[in-house]
Amino acid sequence: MTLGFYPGCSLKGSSREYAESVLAVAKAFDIQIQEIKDWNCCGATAAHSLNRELSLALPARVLSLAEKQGLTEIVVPCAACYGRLSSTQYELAKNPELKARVAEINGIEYNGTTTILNVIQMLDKYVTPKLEGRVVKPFEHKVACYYGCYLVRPHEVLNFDRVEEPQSMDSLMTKVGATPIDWAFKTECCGASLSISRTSSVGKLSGKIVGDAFDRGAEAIIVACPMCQSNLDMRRKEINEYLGKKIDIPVLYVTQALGLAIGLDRKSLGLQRHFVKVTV
Amino acid sequence: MNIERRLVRKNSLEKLFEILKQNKKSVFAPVVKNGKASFKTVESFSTVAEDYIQTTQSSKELVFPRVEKFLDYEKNGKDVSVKGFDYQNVPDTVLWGVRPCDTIGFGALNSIFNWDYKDEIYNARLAKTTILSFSCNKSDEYCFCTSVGGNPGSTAGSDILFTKLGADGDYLAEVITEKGQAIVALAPGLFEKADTADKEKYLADVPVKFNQKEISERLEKFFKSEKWVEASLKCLGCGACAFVCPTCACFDIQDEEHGKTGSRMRCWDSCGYAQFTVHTSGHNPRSVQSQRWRQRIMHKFSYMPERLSVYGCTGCGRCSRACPADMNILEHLISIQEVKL
Amino acid sequence: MAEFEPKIVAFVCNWCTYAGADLTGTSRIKYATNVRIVRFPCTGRIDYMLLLKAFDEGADGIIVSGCHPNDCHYTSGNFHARRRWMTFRSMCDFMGIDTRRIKFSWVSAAEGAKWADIVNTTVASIREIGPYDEYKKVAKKPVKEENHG
Amino acid sequence: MDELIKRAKELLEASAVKVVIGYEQGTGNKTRALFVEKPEDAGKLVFDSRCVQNLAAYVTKQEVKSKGKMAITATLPVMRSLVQLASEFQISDNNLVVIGITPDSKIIDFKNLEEVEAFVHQFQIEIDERNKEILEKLEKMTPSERWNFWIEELSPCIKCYACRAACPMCYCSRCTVDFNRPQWIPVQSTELGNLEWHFMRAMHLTGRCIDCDACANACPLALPINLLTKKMIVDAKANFGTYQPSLKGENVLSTFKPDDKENFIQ
Amino acid sequence: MAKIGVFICHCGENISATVDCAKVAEVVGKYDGVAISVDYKYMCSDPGQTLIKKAIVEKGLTGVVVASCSPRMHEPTFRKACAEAGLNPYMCEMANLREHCSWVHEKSEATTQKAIDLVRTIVEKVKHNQSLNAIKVPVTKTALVIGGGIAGIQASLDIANSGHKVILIEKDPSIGGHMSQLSETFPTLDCSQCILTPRMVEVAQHPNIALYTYAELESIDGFIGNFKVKIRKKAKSVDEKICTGCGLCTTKCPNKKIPSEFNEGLGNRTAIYVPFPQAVPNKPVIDKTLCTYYTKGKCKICEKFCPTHAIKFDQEDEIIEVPVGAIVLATGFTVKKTNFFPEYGYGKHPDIVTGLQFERLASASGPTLGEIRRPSDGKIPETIVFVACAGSRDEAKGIPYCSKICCMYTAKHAMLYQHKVHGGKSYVFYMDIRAGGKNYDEFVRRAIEEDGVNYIRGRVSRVYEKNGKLIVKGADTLLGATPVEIEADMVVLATAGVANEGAEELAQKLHVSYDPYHFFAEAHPKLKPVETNTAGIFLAGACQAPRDIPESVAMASGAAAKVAGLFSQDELTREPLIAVVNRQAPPVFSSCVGCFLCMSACPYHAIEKEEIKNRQGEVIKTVAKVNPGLCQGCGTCVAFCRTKSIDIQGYTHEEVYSEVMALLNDY
Repeated sequence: MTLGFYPGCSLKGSSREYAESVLAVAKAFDIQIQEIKDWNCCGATAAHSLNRELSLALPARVLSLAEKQGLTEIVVPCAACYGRLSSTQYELAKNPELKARVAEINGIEYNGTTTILNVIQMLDKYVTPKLEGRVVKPFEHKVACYYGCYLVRPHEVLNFDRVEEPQSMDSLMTKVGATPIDWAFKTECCGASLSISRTSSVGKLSGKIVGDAFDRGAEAIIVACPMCQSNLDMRRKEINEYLGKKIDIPVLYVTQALGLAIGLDRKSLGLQRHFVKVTV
Repeated sequence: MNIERRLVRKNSLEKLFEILKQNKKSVFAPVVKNGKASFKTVESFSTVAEDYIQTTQSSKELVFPRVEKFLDYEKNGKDVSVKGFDYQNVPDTVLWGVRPCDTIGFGALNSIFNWDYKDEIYNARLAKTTILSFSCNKSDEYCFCTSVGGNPGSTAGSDILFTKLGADGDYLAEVITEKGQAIVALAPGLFEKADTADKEKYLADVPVKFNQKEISERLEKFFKSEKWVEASLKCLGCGACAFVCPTCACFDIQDEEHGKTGSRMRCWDSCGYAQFTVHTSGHNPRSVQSQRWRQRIMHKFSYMPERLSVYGCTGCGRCSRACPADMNILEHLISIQEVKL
Repeated sequence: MAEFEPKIVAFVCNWCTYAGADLTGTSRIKYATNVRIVRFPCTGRIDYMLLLKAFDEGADGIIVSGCHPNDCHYTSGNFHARRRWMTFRSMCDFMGIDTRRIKFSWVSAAEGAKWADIVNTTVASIREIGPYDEYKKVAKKPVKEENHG
Repeated sequence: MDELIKRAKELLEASAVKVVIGYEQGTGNKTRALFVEKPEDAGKLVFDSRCVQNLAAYVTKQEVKSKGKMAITATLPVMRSLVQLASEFQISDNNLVVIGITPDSKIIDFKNLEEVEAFVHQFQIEIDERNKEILEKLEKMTPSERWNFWIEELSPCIKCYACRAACPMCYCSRCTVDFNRPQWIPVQSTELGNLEWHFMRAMHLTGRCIDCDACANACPLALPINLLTKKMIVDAKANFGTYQPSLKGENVLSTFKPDDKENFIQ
Repeated sequence: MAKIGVFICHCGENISATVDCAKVAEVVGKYDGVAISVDYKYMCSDPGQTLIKKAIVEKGLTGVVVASCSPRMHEPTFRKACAEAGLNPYMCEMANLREHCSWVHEKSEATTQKAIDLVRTIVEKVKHNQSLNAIKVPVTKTALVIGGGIAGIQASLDIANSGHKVILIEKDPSIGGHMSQLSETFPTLDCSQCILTPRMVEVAQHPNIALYTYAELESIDGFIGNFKVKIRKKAKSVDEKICTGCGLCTTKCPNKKIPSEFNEGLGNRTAIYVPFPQAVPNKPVIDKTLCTYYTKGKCKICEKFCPTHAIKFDQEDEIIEVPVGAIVLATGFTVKKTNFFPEYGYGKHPDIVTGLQFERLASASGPTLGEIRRPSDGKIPETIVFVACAGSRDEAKGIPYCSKICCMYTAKHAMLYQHKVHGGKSYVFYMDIRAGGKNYDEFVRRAIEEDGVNYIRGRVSRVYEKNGKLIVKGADTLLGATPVEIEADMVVLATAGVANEGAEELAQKLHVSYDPYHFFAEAHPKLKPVETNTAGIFLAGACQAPRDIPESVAMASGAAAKVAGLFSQDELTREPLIAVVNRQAPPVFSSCVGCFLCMSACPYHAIEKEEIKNRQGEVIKTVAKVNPGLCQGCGTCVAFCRTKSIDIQGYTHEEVYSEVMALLNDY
């Protein structure tokens, strides 16, 4: 089967390893991935606070392209992109006038028929059923599954997992041999949007997350969002400053952890690109 | 008067038809629709059915319609004005293409509608009707006219009887009544002198199946027989037999009211219906179907001969053909004849 | 000739629509005079044959109205009615009876304004469609031509 | 057929039943109902493709019932009718034995009506292609065209009520047309009288008709009145889900779902 | 021959302003069967009514049509007037000329014509009306009260004190319900047990009350005044008559580690147990599901020690059938429990408790004897956080409604804590404070102002444990939504009040309707708060919606008053506007063919099967019969009956048919 693929900006830049690992895993389970041609930025996070029509037009265009290219189902690994695309579909479904208006702006027909999957949904749908017997190197570590804010919110739009106490990533990790810890920061904000402007507060926000995970004995943090990853990884210096101690547990994408478990080589998963050395 | 025999060329029928229309006669003739021949008011000769053994329904509705409006009334406050039946506008009609077993039927109807009270409306309609019948050149297993005193070439009840002389032949027209004469007078050219043509050999062969008188006599002693139940168990109790019958004349008077105006009408009814004899008290003298079936047979073969000295059956076989449960009257009559008494 | 004034019969339940129509009155909301209300305990009581009777007797339009689903005074009469209407309506349509002339609605005891609106729109639409001659032709004629009467 | 005769014999000899209802050779190459009361008469029973009359119409007939416990040779439509009749408390295992005849003409025995129901439920009630087309044709017409179609088609109706008599579901001792205070349906066979009679007949059969065509077959004038009931079946399926006679007696008009979907109520 | 009197009312100007009343009277007067037709200024006035009465007597009227306002307004008035003049009240009908005509149309010919049509229609209806008589059904003057909480207790006592028999059933071993679990009660802080237990004892001793604890409703049948209920008395395995309630068995029972329901799992009980010291009846029952003998087959220690040999292991459930005339539902409510709120850590951490559990901690009869100690280690919490609206008013949690009592009991909890733990710090997270009620707001203010409880307006996002402390993260929306984090020793969640398990089944059993949250539905939100849609079944307390004690008690007394009112008469008289199945002379008996499709159509289960037998007692036919006690007169069956065998009085076939005829034809 063929699955549409919307990388979004980060997966082409700062978070290439995410894209790499997603594709690697897909390949390993022979899922044909077809990147949406001529895609554009989803508008996260700035657009929707500035201009409503723009914030809808951008994702809508992506979805239109998918439709046009015959992609009925697309995977959107970036949680922010996932959120924007889903919200757009949701809002336009509710409001025909707006739908028309947006189509007019983009100059392409928009039906809103595309199924949008986040990375976990993709794995649950196409990988876990075939996981049986594929786990060669069980990922035997205590892990803190960190969902962040975008992956599960807003619930009425995404209606994915439990808003306050999500479980999907945990159960996925258990399947590859990991032991998810019960901790308190699963869905707390990492401060993504402040990453550049107020790095110090990222240190504080992400600090609490990494700190709690570490205190509860996590050997790695598992994420499904490029912003979360980069904050918890790239901003480790600030984090450690805030915490006043040196914490070096790595931050892996769910796809990387899974990739390791099924024995893909570390390079194909882009593990070498991390700031905090991936020791696990 | 004695019967006048004329020859009508096969292609003259159509001319005759047109002449009738030109003379403002409404023509009531058999028309075939989804496989069934039935009488309708026809405008063009082409629609008239040629090749049929018998129509599903008899032609009685020409003189005894399904619904006969007697009168309209209007209430004005506390007093009522009535507008009776309009005898003037009873159309001058030619009944075309009936079989001898129907024309005989009019005899039965006449005696029913005139035995005591003279039914003016019925009589008015009949008076305005001229009957051009066609004798039968074929029959089927349901036919038994010959067992009830008729035959495929019987002139009884007809004004003119046409008999087709051979598959592709011309017609022998037997002009029986003045009414018949009147028709001839409209188109003298079409009625040529006929040499002594013999119609008999062209008529359908309908064997006699039972002795009518004997049946009547037996029936008098037969009233309490178990046979009735046995014979009628499969009867579903609908009114098909009565409604297609050329002699059944049961009716029911209905008033239809719309506020201050309304009308009274006579509608066909059937002794086959469970409700037919229900009393207001709830008592029903004919509470089960066998009693109703018995009534039907007794009425036709015992009561009518006794009271009106005519038989209520012409052997047309329509009831048997129409019956959804295959109640075959001929079969039953034969069985009655065979029963040991 | 004078403008065609449709005759419209409304079959309504006592607890919601009849009361709603009362409210229309107490709120002095005006509506067309063409409608005549027949009161029933519940829409569940409304016999579909009555609707045909109304046409028989020369109605040009019909309104049937009762409590909104779940508001039935008798808990479920209107649910039964709804099913009956669904069947009745498609039967009418299949036999060629003009379903545009039968307006079904839910009007609660609080919806006086809605009642006025239902009546007015119905009257307007029937006015546009015109008198129901097709049906009247058949209905007001007890005896058929074929019978030579 | 021999097996059918054998079963009938057995039942009568064992006096398990007083009468066996089946088919016999009729007149005019028709078959017709036969009521076998003596084992030796069982030989008269026939069964073949001509046996389409719905015998279930007889099980509610007073004189047939008065014979005592009966057995009935039941084709699929007959079995369906029996299930529906049972759901309406007209028959029960105490007064009826069902000798089933499968669509491929095999004899099949049933312990009780539950088994009959189970058997019947293996087959969906489907409108045959020919009539499907006619229905579609009619639905494509404008309302006025349909109106004229029916006025024309029904005008020959003589109100003989053969349709009613032949229908197993029309077992009422007093039909609505016999009800005259008030006179709901005009008795007279006029355009209106005919229209309303057939309208109401179809409505009364909604959710109960099992599509055996007995009505149409019985009509002496061959009127296509079964189109009306077929239409109702199509609708009931579409609006209210599965369409099967059931002993639970869930008639579509005496039950409802709070979320029944309709698009015409304002 | 009909003699109808028609009385056209001007209603002052209300009708005559747009309708030509005189003309209406004149036209209608000409109609067949109309004996008198007059118009008058105010028909409902005394002279107006006298006018009608006089006409009835002088003209010997067979029917009366009053054309005035809506029948929903004055039908009773005029029917009464007719009755006084000797005319059957149901021979009087009203034409609605005001609400449906004069008020909604301008003055015009058409308006007057419509008025004429409306009157004519009703005249034709009345011609077909039949005299009807009110229906009388006998009343069994015993009430069944289901649920022995404060509402059930109050209702039972009130009914019993009005001199009627009461059967009170309670599913637990003791009556008392939630109130018996409470420590103090708001807003007076008097001890719950102290005010409740006397009532409980009174119930037990009242001559008019039969108390069945450990009993449940098995089935119900019948109708108002004439219910038949089956009650299942669950086996207690203890012979109450012999047992002295000494309690020795409970001390000897080896099975001691069963979490106590009464203490909300904060304390333990034995397998043979009395739920709490003040229980009524104060006699133990054996919990078959946990008793070693019943589970493993041996033990019987209690039997050995029982001085009076009251232990009966072979005891079985007993089902008794009793006739009752009315039923009061007082089955109460429950609170949401574990992992409903993962983010609040309930069920994950022992020191995160529900309000009800806190009541037990604060209660002198509780596991800590009234000292506030945290369940985990028994330490006295120095900081405690109360979370109001833990689930309530939260669409996402499926509970959009307000649980109503939480604001008050949370204030009470905080107050009790402050009183019991000096120098302790307490915080309350809240959305709004809903303290409507006598002395309620004052009470809350006291908590804030005098006892120094810290109220924080904002919701809690999550509670988690960190190095032995419970971190409560929330926001203070009054301080510009600044995030707040409190390190607490204990957290109390005011979890939502919800309907009992099985409330739905019970409702269905009783044909009582219920709301989407399975609380029982009142017949009318304003005017019939304690009635249900099933006549003779009433509601009291929190089974209808979350309620506090005073409300529950008030409601209970209300329900009791309704029952007493019902029992004050020997026969119930009901409007005869009900369905009837026709009966005819033999051999027909009835045109009903007994297809019983009406049975499934009837919303009230009012249709029964009646077997018509001949003299030999053989069944001739089975036909439908309408139970006049149950039928509410909706007429659904009527429209459904193919043979037109059912008709509904007041809206008969002939009546409605003639109305339609009259509407559309000239007369």
